[in-house]
Amino acid sequence: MRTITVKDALKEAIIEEMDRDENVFVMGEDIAEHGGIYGVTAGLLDKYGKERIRNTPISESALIGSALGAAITGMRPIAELMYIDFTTVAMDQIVNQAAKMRYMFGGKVDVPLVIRTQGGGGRGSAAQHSQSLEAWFMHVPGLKVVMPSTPYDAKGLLKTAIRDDNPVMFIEQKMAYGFKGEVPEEEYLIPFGQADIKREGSDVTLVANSYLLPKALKAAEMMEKEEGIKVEVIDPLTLVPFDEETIIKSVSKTGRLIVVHEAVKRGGFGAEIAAKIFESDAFYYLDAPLQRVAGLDVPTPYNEKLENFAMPDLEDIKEAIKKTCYL
Amino acid sequence: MRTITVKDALKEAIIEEMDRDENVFVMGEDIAEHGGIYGVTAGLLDKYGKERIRNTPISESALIGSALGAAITGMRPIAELMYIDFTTVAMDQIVNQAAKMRYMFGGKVDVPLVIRTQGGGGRGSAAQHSQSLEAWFMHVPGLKVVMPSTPYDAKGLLKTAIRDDNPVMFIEQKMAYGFKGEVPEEEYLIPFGQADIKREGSDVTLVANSYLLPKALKAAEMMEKEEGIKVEVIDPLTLVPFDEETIIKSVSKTGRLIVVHEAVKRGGFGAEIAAKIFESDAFYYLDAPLQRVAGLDVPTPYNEKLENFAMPDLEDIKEAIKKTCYL
Amino acid sequence: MERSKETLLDMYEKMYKIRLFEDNAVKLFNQGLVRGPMHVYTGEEAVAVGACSNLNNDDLITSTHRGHGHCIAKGGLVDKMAAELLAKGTGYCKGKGGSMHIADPDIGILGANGIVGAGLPIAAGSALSSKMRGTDQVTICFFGDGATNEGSFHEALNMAAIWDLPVVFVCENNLYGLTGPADEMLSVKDVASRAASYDIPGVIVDGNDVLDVYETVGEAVKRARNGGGPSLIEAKTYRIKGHFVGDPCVYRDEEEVEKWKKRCPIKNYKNYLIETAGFTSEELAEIEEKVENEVEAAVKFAKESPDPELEVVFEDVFSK
Amino acid sequence: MERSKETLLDMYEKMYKIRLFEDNAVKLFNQGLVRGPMHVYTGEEAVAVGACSNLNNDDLITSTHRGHGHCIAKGGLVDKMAAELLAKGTGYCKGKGGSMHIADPDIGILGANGIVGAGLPIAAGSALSSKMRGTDQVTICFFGDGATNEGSFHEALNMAAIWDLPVVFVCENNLYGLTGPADEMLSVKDVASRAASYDIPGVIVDGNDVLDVYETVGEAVKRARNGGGPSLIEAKTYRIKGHFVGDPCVYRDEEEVEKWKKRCPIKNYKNYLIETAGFTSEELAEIEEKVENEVEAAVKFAKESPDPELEVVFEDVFSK
Ligand SMILES: Cc1ncc(C[n+]2csc(CCOP(=O)(O)OP(=O)(O)O)c2C)c(N)n1
Ligand SMILES: Cc1ncc(C[n+]2csc(CCOP(=O)(O)OP(=O)(O)O)c2C)c(N)n1
Ligand SMILES: [Mg+2]
Ligand SMILES: [Mg+2]
Repeated sequence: MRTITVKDALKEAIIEEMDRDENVFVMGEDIAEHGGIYGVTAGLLDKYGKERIRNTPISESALIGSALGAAITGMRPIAELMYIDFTTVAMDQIVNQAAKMRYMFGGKVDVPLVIRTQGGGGRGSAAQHSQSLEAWFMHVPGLKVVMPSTPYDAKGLLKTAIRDDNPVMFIEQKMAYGFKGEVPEEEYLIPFGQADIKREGSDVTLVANSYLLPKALKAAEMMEKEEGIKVEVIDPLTLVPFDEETIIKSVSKTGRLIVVHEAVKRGGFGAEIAAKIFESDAFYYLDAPLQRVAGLDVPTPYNEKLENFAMPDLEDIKEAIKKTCYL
Repeated sequence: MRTITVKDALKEAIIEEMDRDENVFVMGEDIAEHGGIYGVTAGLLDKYGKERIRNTPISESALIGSALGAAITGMRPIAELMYIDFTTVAMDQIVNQAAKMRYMFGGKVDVPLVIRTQGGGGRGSAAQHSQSLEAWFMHVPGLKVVMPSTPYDAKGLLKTAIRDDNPVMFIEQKMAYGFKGEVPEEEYLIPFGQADIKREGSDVTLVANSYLLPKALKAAEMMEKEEGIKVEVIDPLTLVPFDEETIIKSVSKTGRLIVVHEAVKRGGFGAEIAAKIFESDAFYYLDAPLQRVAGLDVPTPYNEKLENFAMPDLEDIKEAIKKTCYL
Repeated sequence: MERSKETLLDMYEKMYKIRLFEDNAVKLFNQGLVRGPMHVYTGEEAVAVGACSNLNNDDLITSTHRGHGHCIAKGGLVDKMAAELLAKGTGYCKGKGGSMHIADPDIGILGANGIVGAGLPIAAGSALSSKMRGTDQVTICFFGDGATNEGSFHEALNMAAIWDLPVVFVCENNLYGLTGPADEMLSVKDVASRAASYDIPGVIVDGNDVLDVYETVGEAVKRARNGGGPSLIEAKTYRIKGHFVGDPCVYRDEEEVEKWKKRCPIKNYKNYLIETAGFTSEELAEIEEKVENEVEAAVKFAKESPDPELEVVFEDVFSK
Repeated sequence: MERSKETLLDMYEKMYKIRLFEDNAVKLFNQGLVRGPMHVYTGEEAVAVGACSNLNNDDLITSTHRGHGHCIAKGGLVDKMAAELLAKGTGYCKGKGGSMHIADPDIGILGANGIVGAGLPIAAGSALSSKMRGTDQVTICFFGDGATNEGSFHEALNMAAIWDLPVVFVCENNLYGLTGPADEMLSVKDVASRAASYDIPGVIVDGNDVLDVYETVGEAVKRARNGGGPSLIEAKTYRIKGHFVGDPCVYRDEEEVEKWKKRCPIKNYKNYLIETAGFTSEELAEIEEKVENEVEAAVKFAKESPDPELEVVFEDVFSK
């Protein structure tokens, strides 16, 4: 099978859905000539023109608000919000409007709105351009939250997001655009709410996604070689809806839970996954305390060594695997 | 000792600190003549005048941003944000600016900024005026997060917040302003990061705060009477900094953890507390799965029965106590 | 501007209906049957009615926390509105929205909104949608003087202007935000002058004169429909009641209220209809009676309707 | 307007220093020593320098993602700046901020800012603070044409206007946002005309003419200092380099860039100093040499400085 990058996989998803449905369009800052800050929409302007590949002013409330207004009146916008850090200037439209509108109106509207954005560190972009804020959106009923890692998942999930009649926060990671992987030529969709067991194992359950999934897989591989520990690596793919069952089943089998995410530890999605296990029947099978491998509780520093130190890495994951196995 | 309401306790704190330090002032929407939407600043205009009890336009970004600008140049503003739901229109200034400024600048500024706001349901204010969003702010390094319940705590914590050189999210609950309790005439402060054991017990650890604390205490009392279960009720008072130790110690003793909060369950602070226990040595003492008593994962409905159903209540807490004791 | 007999009477009916609906809403509120904050439109009826009388059924509006008037003016049904205020399963939102979230997208009512200024970007988007779908729909966006200090006002007007969107921004300048006087909180005397920032027309109308509103908004709607882009219209008016029901109104004096009460848009319009337009008192009385019956029936319907089932709490978080 | 010999030369020195600093910053970036996005000020030097030359040491500025020029113009030290770009412990932010967060509150530099438009409310607040504390400090707030479409622009200007705050809003209209042309993204031709929305002066200056900037901002600063309230000044200028270092600039053509390169603010000012103001080439060459040495030393200092200790990552989250 051919191998492409996450960036190209996302672009293909957009192209296929725009070709399929003329109401799908893209709006955002610098997405047209420039192709978006990480190049996902590069080339689309020539293909679809200015109306459907629509550059907006630097007005994020108006960007999301107008996308919402379009979504409830017959269009299916994909709004690109350049950095997830900038959700902070559009938060009302995301949280109070898009997420709640259907509920507040007693079911009277569909809100087919995709907000594509990217977060995370690794490029020295410092505190205002490196956050991982998915936990905020998980905490808002009415939003779906998607975080792909591989090109295959990125494409299949984005297509599903575009066809979904609900607001979807589609969260990419700036260092993951270059991830390569196999993607079939044929069309496919990936359903929301089904976790993907990326590697089977019987000793430890490790939940990871997005930029850190490859590191988690690598750590699992190394620990199998080095220590004979079999780590089951699960990517939830979507945080909302969340596939509790797969993870509960896995932990019931392994008795050990590690959650890995880039967001700062306090209040990250790892806490929610941990709580779900802690309150489930998997509790009775637990053999070790929770391990969370997550960002330090600090704003992201600019300096490379400091940034790397603040972000979880391979060694941290290996360490957690050893710890949960009492090695 | 005299008994006063939370509302009056807060007002006293503001008065004492304004009298003590001329750089302390209040700004916000409709806080002057009107005294704020729940009356906390009523009467202060006459006492301090328009400069220090400063009505702002309906411009929340400018409200928080200007309070921040004032805070880093010698003033100590208390910014009242009418509803916590409106943090969504000021989120950048709270999260990207106030919270991170000291860190980004390498320690070069103090940010003595208090953001007083209120959240929660119970009044039929519906989905855009009833949220409990403390978990968002917990997830942002650089912010302190305070949630008082009793008048005593409200006063002592607000005074501490005003004297703190860091941005503090001071989160009240609209139904709790009328809570009454003893408050001494003499000045006192309550330190951040020290949980308060509101009721001692040996069978179950129950963490609760804000509006739900009295219900938790009531449930504990009833369960002792009805079932002889001794519930230890702990109010963390501040979510950041968080007093892990007290709760770990308690759970190590009781083996059972219940977390009660009004925010929707998914991604609420209960998850973080659960994760903290799950990863601590208290894990080894656990006798039962976690119980979370929290809001349903839905936007707040307007209808009273539905709203009450969506919010945790006394019965839910009692139920959780029974469940954790396998009754 | 066409002013058919039918339109003139319809406007009277709608204004009268809003007034009566609000009076009843206040009564229901005071009976403890309405929850949360409720904001009534009394005194401002001419704005919503004058503006919406230019719209077709498939045209759109966005509204505010003070939305009952806009809803009725756009053709909303008072029985479903009353039922919603009373949080009944038969209400517009199955009792889940309440006063601040009444919506009827089927007739273009994109919802009241509890967040000041939030409707403006949504209105720009609905206009963008009409334009992209190639319809001739127009969106009217209502908001208050206080909302013009929100960032979203600025962002939405700029966006609508650069894209020539078919939207008419109608500011109801009722002299106050919640309690903040417009003349202290706004850096300009006239909201209309803010149109200069977007190079679009900015016009002031007498918000208590339904015909002035009708005609001026009519021009702007026509312009928008013909691809001429957005306009900003400032209707100078006044809310006779407090900001919310129960507001002690410490920030304004009775004198001012009394002055504006004399400028009642309904009374004045009635006079015009009889004295200038040649209608008879009987014709109007007939309308009044019809409306009275309708509102009375609505309140009855609301009161007699059942609460929503408890399971409804889980519905409508997501579509499908 | 006073134009002492000292001021004139100081302005030349600062402009030259900015240019040289940026050239070196680009070099360091291309050597892989600078991380993240870096935005340079090349071509816009006259704005920051002309504006800040009106300020005292205890006056204040807020800046943007493109902040090096503002920082130098307000008296920032190039060694600490260079060290910050290289993420060193000796940098302004101990290597934790980088290009977008350089700050020196001790001399009134309230920080570069990575969020477009975020500096405007902060500037209003710093001006409010000066006013409340009874000082005569003035705040200059820098921002771009693109930022004028953010809601925060609108909110801050309204607030500053109603409270007569001592702040001067200086818009650097360099014709583009990131890639969005101002003439497509702004609904008005001139940012200055947006002053009408706030009933404050709005003035256009030639942003490539340091004396024009100096004098016009000087008037506004004087006005602000004397209690006359805020102003909006639009400096028409151009960024010669791409938006960020590495920008392929697909959205503009070389011709335009070449045209503006000819209008180099430094070259023109140098001509003025020699031809009109009576300075000699030698005097200027001396300054240039001094600056060259200073910048060279700064780069050396930065390169030789140590990385911050790892523990620094935990510091400064909270005060105390
Ligand atoms: C973002 C936001 N800020 C504040 C409020 C609280 N609030 C509700 S209505 C209102 C006043 C609005 O004034 P205006 O826009 O003039 O409308 P009016 O009430 O006069 O019709 C305020 C401040 C809110 N709902 N949303
Ligand atoms: C809120 C926000 N939106 C978008 C961006 C991304 N961004 C950084 S600089 C920039 C362009 C700013 O344009 P302008 O204000 O004209 O300043 P200039 O770069 O031209 O100096 C954009 C869109 C951002 N940093 N913050
Ligand atoms: Mg008003
Ligand atoms: Mg620009």
